[in-house]
Amino acid sequence: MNNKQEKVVTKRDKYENIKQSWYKFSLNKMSVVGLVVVCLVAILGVFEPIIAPFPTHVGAYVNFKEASIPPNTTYWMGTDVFGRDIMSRIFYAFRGALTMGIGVLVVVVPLGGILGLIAGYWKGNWISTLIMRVTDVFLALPPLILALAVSAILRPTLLNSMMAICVSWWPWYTRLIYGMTTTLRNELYVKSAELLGASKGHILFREILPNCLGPLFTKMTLDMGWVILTGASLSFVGLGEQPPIPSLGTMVSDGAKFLPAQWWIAIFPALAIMVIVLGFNLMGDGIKDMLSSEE
Amino acid sequence: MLVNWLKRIGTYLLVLLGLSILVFIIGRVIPGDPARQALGPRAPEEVVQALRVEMHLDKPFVTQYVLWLKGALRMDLGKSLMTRRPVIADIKEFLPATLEIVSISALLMVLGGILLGILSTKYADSWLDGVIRVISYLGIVSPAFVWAIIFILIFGYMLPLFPTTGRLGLSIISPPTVTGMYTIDFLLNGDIVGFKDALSHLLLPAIALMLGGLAQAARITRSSMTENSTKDYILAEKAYGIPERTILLTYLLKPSLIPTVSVLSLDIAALFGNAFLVEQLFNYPGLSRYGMQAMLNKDLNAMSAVVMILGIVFIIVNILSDVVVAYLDPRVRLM
Amino acid sequence: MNKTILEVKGLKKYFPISKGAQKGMFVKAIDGIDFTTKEGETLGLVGESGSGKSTTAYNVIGMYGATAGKITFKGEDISQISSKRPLNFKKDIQMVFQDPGTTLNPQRSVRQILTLPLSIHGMLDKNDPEGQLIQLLEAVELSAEYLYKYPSSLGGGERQMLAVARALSTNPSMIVLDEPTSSLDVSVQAKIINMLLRLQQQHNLSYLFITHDLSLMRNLATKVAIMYLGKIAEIAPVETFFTAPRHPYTQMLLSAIPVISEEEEIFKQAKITPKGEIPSPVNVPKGCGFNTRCPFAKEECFIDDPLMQEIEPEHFVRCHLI
Amino acid sequence: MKDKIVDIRDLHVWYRTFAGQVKVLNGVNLNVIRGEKVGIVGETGCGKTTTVKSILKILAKQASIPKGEIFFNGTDVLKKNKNELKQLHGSGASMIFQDPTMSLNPVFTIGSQMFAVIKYSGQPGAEKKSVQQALAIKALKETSMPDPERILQSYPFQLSGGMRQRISIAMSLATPRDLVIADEPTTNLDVTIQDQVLKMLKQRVEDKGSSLILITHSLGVARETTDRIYVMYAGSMVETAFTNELFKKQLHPYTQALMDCIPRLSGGGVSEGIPGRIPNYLNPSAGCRFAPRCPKAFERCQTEKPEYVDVGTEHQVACFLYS
Repeated sequence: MNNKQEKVVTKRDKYENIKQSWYKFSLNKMSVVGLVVVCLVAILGVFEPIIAPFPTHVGAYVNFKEASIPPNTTYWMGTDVFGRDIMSRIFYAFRGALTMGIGVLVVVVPLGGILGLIAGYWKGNWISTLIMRVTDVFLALPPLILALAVSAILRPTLLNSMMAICVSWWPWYTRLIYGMTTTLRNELYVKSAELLGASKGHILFREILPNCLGPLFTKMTLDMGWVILTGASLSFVGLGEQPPIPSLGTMVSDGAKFLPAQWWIAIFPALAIMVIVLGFNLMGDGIKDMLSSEE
Repeated sequence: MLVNWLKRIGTYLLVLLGLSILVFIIGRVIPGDPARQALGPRAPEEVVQALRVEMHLDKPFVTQYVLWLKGALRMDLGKSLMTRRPVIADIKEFLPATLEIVSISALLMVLGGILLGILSTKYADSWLDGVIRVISYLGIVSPAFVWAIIFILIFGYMLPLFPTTGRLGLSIISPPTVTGMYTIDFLLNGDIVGFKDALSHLLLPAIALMLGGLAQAARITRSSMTENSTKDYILAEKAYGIPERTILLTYLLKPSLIPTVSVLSLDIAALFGNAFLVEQLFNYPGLSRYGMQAMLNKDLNAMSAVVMILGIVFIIVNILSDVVVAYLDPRVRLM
Repeated sequence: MNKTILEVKGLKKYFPISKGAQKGMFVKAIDGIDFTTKEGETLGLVGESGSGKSTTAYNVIGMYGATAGKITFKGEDISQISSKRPLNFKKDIQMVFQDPGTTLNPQRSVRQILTLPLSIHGMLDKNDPEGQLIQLLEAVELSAEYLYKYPSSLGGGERQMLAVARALSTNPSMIVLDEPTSSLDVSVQAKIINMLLRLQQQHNLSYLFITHDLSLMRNLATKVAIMYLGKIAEIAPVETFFTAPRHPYTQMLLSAIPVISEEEEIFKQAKITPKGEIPSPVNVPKGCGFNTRCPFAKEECFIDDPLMQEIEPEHFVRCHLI
Repeated sequence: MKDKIVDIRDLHVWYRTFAGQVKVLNGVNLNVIRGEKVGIVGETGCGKTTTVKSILKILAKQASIPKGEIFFNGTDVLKKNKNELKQLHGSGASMIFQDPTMSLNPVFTIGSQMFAVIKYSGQPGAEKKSVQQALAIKALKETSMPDPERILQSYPFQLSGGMRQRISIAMSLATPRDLVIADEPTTNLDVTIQDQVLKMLKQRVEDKGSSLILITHSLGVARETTDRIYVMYAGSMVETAFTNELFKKQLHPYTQALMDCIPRLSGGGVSEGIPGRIPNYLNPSAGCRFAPRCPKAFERCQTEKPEYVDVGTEHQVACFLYS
């Protein structure tokens, strides 16, 4: 058999798959809107120094002459009490928000996922009981409260608030993967592999895990939004990135003091939070549609 | 049957025990010296030392935990560093206020969420469904503190229909304490004016708290009803000429509520979490604001107590949701 | 005479009940069965749901370990669960399950699915793996282009062919087939059955064929065993089984089969109208398990469980009436 | 003129999917005479269930009917308004579904479901609880269910599959119906239970003087239950005849091939099966949909859809070999 020819077939099939997935994703126009929003936020965050009109305003910049100016053609979203351009600061805060989301997920998904796989596959075993009991304890508190408690104890920094969110977030992944694994381990294709004598590693990571990826990706996308929101809540009460570095939560809480007269100081960062979370939410719904087998 | 319930409650108690360990670890192990942290760097060493002894920090870790747990079982949660009162006294004062706000919030969330879910199923793909969907998205994506700010902005300054701060108006005297929940106490006292005032203070924070959960409940209800509506038994009921309305509100709703209930129980627990920020903004003297202050001031006794109480509340909500699911689903009830 | 390849003796499989009102009791899925299979033969194991036929298959393949009794394969004891069996038995006995949709991992390509058994048993041709896999596909009448497809893009029949190819890959001497065609349309079933018969000829395979479909057994089994409530009621060579069935349950099953021609009606001579349902394997009736539905039950059927008797060579019946 | 209870003419049903319009029914013609037991036999995906669901107007939301008429008791179902449908659903037709685990509402007692069915049947006095109770118990007794009072208080999960199907039968005939539709009622049941349920169904329908449409993939089941059979393939009826006649003489190549595939109790092996798969309904050819798999197909079959031709008393075939 001609090897090259085979490879072409694979590639074409993969291309077809991608095309079909995109079709399903784009069937709901809102998912595309979500994707665009997310990409936009990422671009604005990453290229903030180039795109932002006043890149210097993100630091300890003070210009009282220009303080508290309502939105106008120079300052599209107005300036805060120190005379800093709010739009530039929001762009910069996107960075922190995305770092937060990605950083937390990079830690909690593998950690929670592997614990879930182990607990699910060896359900009934003491190790599984132990993992799930510990998970239950963590799940007994709303994530926000646990994160608040942990970050209140630590010094307030972005890294520490990320750590605090990790502490409260991993059990959700353990529970998701655990739930799926307990069902999947009884699937006949898993049984078949066991009967053939496949190794545990093969069964966990090649047979079971790939079938968890759909809901996992969906949850990850949605969670990007929730993690960012939780992070904003933490920084709202002062337990995140410290001034003068801008973060959305701090900007809202600082601005809230000047409501309603200088509404733009709080409202634009608040809108920014909503836009990010909305973007990831819409995108998550699209991914869910894309991965569902229903036609 | 009974054995199952006892077993379940036993598991929950185990979770509570685990939670106490977790809280203890967070409070006393991670930061180093909690007494120093609590009193700040400028406190004189002998004061810090006294606090260390009072909090048993001079003893080994396990002893500390056992002493703390023993105290907790005797309702002795130590003294709050903020209020300089026994924590239990603070809780007695602040817990009813939070329970009041969360109960009203939960009630609105459950009823509203299910109602919106039913409406959007009934008018699926119509303009009403679209409107509900947009509201759901807004509810889901906006954190409670953003809603609180928006409400304060609108009602506090533009449309002063509802008060945006505190539990009572300045001219109203608080009712004699029976339950600690002002609305109920006013009613027990026959004071309608006071009741109305207390209720109007509750409304905005309660709504700000629950919008996220409301949207979630509406979405889950809708998707579960839509999924069930293609099941054979619903088709059979349609084929038998049972009116659409009866099918929707009885035969379709009951099986579809089961997933909604479990999501709602998580959302009710989350209300307490959101209350941490919202009570602060509305200057509402509740347990959550107290807990928030405790955390920001590193008041460990108060913080541990609040977290444990939230754990207990979570467990009660879970048991309630188990009961509701058992009521809805005969398979859970009878098997 | 062919050699005996599989021998099952006094096999029992009980499952403890861990929840609910019947906690502490046992589901007696298999309650003492004996049978043997010879090389190149097809033993048809027939029964209703709850009769224990699938549990028997799962015991043979090693998904469960036996509660009591012995399974001997080529003279070696394989009563234990698959994970404790030597690797070469996993190679030598293969299984095809009922629903091809659930036995093929939807996330793995045909190539990955077929490679797995080969690489586990070190049988993969390192020089030309593709050629080897294509040969396998062709053996089950699938073409090379299927190699890079995923199960979701295959039809039900094609999936089952693929499952057969996987079972065949390790060159087994025995394949356990658990209702391999019951979820397929008859036109596809016909295709699969013919293929199985051809493969049996080519490779001298032994089949343990689990099914509820007696008409199907008539056309491919060498020997038929009928199970009821965890026990074998009657076992006989196929010709005898259909022309001279002795157990009332066999007669009842035969008369319940919907047929499509007058010639077939002859085989339903007993005309026992089925009544009742198979009892729960937790609360097995005292005496003969079939006494709740048997039209001929007499007093002793409610007291003693009958023993298996050989009424003519190779024809065993377990009934007090004989 | 015979009294036709159901008369479907040239029915087309399409489903909207993400890949486009799936043209499932391709001109179905079917009629049922009062008191007749009719079988629809065909393989998975041929459109049997869609056909009967359109009689009851309970098709999924994605379905549309671009063409065709469905007369029930002389009036077109598709043109009926809500009030007229009430009559159709209340006393006209009822349906028994395939999967006994799904056809009864899992969270309501059998009693409350049966009472609701009786309540909306339009029978005189059916609003009264006592009448509902009495009718329900009578119906259960008629399907030889032991202890009907206890059954009424049970939930579906507490009963076996066979019992649930018998309850479905009892429910569908608790009040008089012109037509009972049974969609593969015994497919998930064991053969001894299948035998009991089918006999029960047949007897109940005959006792009540109703008509029956039985959908099945098994020619054997159809042979033992029905008076007349429609053989369906890929969205249209390819052959219809009285049951006895059909098993003596099959004319359509599909019917013949199908017959050959069935393993016989008398032995003799099975045929090689039918080559190929059922056609894609997205862009079906304009010709006979069986042509790609038909051993006897010729040029005309590729381009033109064959219409029914009479080849005997009530024996019709849609095949160019006979026109």
